[in-house]
Amino acid sequence: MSVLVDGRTRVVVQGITGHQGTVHTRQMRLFGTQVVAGVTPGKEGSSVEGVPVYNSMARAMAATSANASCIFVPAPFARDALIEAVDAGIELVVIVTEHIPFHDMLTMYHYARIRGTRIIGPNCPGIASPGLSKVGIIPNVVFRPGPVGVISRSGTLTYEIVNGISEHGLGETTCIGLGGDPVNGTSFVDALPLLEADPETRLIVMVGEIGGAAEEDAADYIRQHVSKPVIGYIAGRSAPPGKRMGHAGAIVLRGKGTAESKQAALESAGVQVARFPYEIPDLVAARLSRAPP
Amino acid sequence: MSVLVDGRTRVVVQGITGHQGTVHTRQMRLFGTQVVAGVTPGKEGSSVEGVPVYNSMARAMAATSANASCIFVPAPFARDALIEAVDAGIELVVIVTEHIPFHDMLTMYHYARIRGTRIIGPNCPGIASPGLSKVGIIPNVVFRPGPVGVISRSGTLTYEIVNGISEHGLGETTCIGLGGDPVNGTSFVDALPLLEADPETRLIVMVGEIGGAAEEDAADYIRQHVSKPVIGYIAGRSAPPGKRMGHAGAIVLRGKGTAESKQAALESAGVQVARFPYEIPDLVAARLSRAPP
Amino acid sequence: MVKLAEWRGKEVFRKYGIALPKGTVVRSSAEAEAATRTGTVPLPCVLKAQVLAGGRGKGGAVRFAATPAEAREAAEAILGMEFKGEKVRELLLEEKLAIGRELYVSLTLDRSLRLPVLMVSPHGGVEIESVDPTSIDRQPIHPFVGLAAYERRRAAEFLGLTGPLAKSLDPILASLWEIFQKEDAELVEINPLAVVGDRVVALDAKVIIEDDAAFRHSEYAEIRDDRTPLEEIAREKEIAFVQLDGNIGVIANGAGLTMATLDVLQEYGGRPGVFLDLGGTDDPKKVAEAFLLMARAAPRAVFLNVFGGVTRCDTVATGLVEAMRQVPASERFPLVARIRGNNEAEGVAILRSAGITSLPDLREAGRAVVQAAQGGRP
Amino acid sequence: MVKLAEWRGKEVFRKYGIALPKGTVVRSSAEAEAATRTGTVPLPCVLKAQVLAGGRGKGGAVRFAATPAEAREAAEAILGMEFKGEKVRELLLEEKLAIGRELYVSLTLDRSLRLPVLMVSPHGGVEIESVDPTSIDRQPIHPFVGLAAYERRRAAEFLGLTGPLAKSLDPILASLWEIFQKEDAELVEINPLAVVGDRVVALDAKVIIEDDAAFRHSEYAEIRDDRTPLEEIAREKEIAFVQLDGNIGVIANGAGLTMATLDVLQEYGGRPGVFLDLGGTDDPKKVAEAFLLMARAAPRAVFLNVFGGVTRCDTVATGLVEAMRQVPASERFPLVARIRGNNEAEGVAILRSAGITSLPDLREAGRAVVQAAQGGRP
Repeated sequence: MSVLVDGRTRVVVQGITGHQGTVHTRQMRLFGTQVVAGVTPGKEGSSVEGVPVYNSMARAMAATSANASCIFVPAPFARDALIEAVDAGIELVVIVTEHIPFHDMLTMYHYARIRGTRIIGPNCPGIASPGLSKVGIIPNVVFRPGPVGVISRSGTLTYEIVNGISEHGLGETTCIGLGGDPVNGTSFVDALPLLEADPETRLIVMVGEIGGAAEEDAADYIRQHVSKPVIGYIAGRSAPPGKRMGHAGAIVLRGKGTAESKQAALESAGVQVARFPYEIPDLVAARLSRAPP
Repeated sequence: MSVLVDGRTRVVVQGITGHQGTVHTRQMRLFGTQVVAGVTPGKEGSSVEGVPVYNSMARAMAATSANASCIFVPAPFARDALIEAVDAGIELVVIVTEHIPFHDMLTMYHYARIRGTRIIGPNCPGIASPGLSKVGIIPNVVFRPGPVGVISRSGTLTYEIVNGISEHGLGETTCIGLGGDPVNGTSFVDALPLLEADPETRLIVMVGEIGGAAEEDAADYIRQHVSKPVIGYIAGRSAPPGKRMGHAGAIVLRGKGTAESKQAALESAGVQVARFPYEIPDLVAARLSRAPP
Repeated sequence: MVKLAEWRGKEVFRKYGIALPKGTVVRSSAEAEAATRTGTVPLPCVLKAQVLAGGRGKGGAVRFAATPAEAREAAEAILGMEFKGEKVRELLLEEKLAIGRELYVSLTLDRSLRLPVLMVSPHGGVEIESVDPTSIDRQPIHPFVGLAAYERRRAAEFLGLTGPLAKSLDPILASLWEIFQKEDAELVEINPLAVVGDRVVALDAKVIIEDDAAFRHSEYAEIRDDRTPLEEIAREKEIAFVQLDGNIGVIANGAGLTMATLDVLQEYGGRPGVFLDLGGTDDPKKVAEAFLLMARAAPRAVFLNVFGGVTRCDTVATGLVEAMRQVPASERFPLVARIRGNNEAEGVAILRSAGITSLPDLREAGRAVVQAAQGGRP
Repeated sequence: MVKLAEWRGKEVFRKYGIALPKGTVVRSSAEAEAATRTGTVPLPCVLKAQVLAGGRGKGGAVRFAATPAEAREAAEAILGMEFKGEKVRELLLEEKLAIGRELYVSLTLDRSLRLPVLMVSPHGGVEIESVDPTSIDRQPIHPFVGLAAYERRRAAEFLGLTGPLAKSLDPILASLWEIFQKEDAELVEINPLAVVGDRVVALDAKVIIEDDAAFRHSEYAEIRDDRTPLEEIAREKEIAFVQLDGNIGVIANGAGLTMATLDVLQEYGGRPGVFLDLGGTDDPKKVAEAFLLMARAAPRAVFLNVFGGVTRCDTVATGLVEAMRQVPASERFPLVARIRGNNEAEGVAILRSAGITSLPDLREAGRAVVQAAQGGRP
């Protein structure tokens, strides 16, 4: 089993003719993803990596009955791409694009919500269910099927951690990269119930960062609703206040969103919090050996 | 039984200290409605017709656990009053105010929809369930409890027709005045399923007007989903095209929204359409005597 | 409903950056000649009567001129003419462009969807009602996100525009949306939107502003091109006043009741000439005001049909009788009243004692007023 | 994140009609004297250093003057001073108003709700962090409907404003919302908003514009008050560059990985001085660019931590080695690399043959770079 993406996922790549769109269409296909269409206005009739290109989402959906999209279009056009995807009736949109103004993202989030479309991202690596499907840009090499569900605000750090879990001989049900922006379509609190409900996920790894209160919110949720073991990690313990640490969302502002606060909240909710990413695989292995399968 | 309003309806009157607000608070109470609060900014602490006045909907709701509101505030402030009511978590809002710009009403409608608030109106006489509760301005004298559900785009014409039904010795479950504006919160199509589902409503009277396609939409709905007998009437057969017949919504534009088209659509859906309002009581009586109780 | 004359609509278009022919408004033939002579309007040019009715081309209200003298001549021919009941007071003079295809574009409200809708058709220059529906593309626009770029691209594609033509359409559509929202428009229409070289240009402009939004648009307060003086007074008193082409006056409260009343009159062979709708109210003061206003419209007979709801019928009747006294004998008209509802009997008695017929039955009342208008006693 | 200096923030406020003290910006003491002498700024006045850091009052960066001579003197004292690392180049001169209560008002984003939030407190004039949370009212604002009138009324009530004071607050709140949306602000804050007679006036202005919205705000393109020159270059190359107060340079791809790397360095007693985040990419060209940029920051030692995902590690390693060759010997620094992921073994071999240590284990790598920065060999 898996959450959000699986063998029935049929992907449209919005912005397929761009460099990133093309590269990752290839990578997704190598992963086993059914990439059924691409969209780039004015490029209908061409194809990328064997995938037919359409002028619009409506046309791509009509031709291929896709149910998920992956957005690679540049930030100024991302709002429009999302609205187009939502209006076309897509179920799931992974927005890889970074640097989308959060004011745009507010509109995008609330509009998608009205229409029942789930957004993952923006500025995220996407979702992968090893052996089934991947929508996004997480490197194929890091995965191995297994019982660990991973949710993370980070990109490459997630690759590292997933890689570590896989190298340890464990593996993943689904890995969801939520993205590092202040406003995201799916937060820890939104993703946790999915992994909690997935019968094959035996343990959840949650990779947080400084900034915002998503981890504190997650701790509240875990305390009340999550029965599975959760292993946490918070990047940015050493970050000084007021500095934006790469991600727009990763900033300690006005004394809020510190690693300490997040760590304490998670621990009080029964989450075992690793101090360094390299500790995670051992903690996972130890916990899995204790937990009933 | 009844729909939308009943003995559990607890009403806040927004704009209670205005002339209309005061007059109709009194009329509603005479009808038996539980008017539990009024709202007029800056008038907290006073009372109108024995009803306590609050500065805000939030405060009125907290103090009285109201679940419906009736808006009498002038058109330029109606948008804000509705948003306040929706944000306060009210279930039902009857907007009596007329002359609300339809651009405002678009925002109001879609916002209320997101938040799960039902709007009746604007520019409407409201809802009444004889013997139980009334939210709005329909004259108390016209009602008599009975088996007829009435939905109407008109105001005084509805009073006439309901009066006629009552005088004929019949009576009403609930009468819903949908309002005469181009954009309304609840249309025939939205109201029909309520009356169809109400066990005590044995027959539906539907009073339409020229303009728009609400009656045509209703005909489609009736054909597919309504099992109860429906008696229709369309006002404005003699109206020339391009003239706004009082109601903002009542206008034949570009050959669309004519009485003929509506009448034909309803008849094709099995609705018996009266040519004049005074024919309705007899038609209702005849139909009820044929139908099983 | 404030219908803007073409030139006013184009001023709005200009403000929002929509491509237009060069042009100016003139109110005399001398101005027309001067505008072309000074080059304000390049020659050859077109002169269009600024009336609200359609079909100006076929009706002789549009002419062409190649010289300033011709412009003067054409202006003389059009100015002052009566076009479908409107007197021509203003002309729009515009350069005559070399036009390719004519397209149609508009934004209006879809009531059933409760959403604005963008309509486009490659068949412009004719009434959109006459265009085959399959040649019209309709896209609902969600007000929370506005007209999206993909919707503008779809419109361009449906219109068969590509390259620079599509590119020139895009900002026009964005501007139309802005106008629709910011100006509280009911309708914004460009028909035709013409292909001129490698761009599209708005040859006509139809903008209807919503009356109810007047409180935030003082700029349109003075524009009441399509109202008669009596309609203007009625507006100030918040009474819906509509002039039709018959001779019976109708005063009723509520749009539905008014329309039903008209339907009944027509059934009995009557021709309603003016109707006053008091709205949902039965306020005696408003009834009286409507009565006095009706007197100024000089109808052959008047039908007063009021349902007394909140106010009692006797109060309404008293107000009406007082208003009647204010009308000079020479201006009196046969009156049939029908007052129903709350305290009906008392109201009817008051009317009767003032010599006014009050009939409870709508059929009877209708028949009586039609008879009165045809010269019989009510 | 474009933090506007107070005077720029106030220019934005002025554009949106927010009530402000009379004032002007000066860049010399002569200008300060002239502004008060000519009456551009009424006396007595206040002179405020235009720096971004808070706590100016206590830090001597705010002074008062009652005469033009005093204004000159005060300006001389402040201009050129170093305030929390920023050199004071501009002063805002403003009339000194007779201030009553000081209030706090701001609009910012609530990430958890994904909604803007209006925050108000009757305790203004101090850092909002120091205010008791029960004295702060937070109202989430839905972007589809904007800041509603009832929300503005509630804010006034919470602030204890009534009558004309409440009335003067209302349009200020409406303007704040407009600024927040139209200017793509992350934060719009008035602290203090002061009661002056029967109205409220914005004594300070804090406006932070979102960097990501720069593509639609060319007006802010030139305002980079808080960036070092190297940060500016990094920005152009789309590399996140942050200067901290240590001496170890860190290049990593991805914010999370970068932060985790810093955390490890700190664990081993290292002090990160500069970090470059390439973003999610492992593009060899970008790795090389970052490397050359890092060289210009003259770190004591550098830690390169890249996870090769799409690109293979060997490609990344080759690019890195080539970039190293471009750094003159005199500017070289000890380098510890950690390249992991796709084709890792081949990449590590390429680095090793170029004399670069590559350690797969983050602990070991961290320890090595800290040692190198402390003078040992990596």
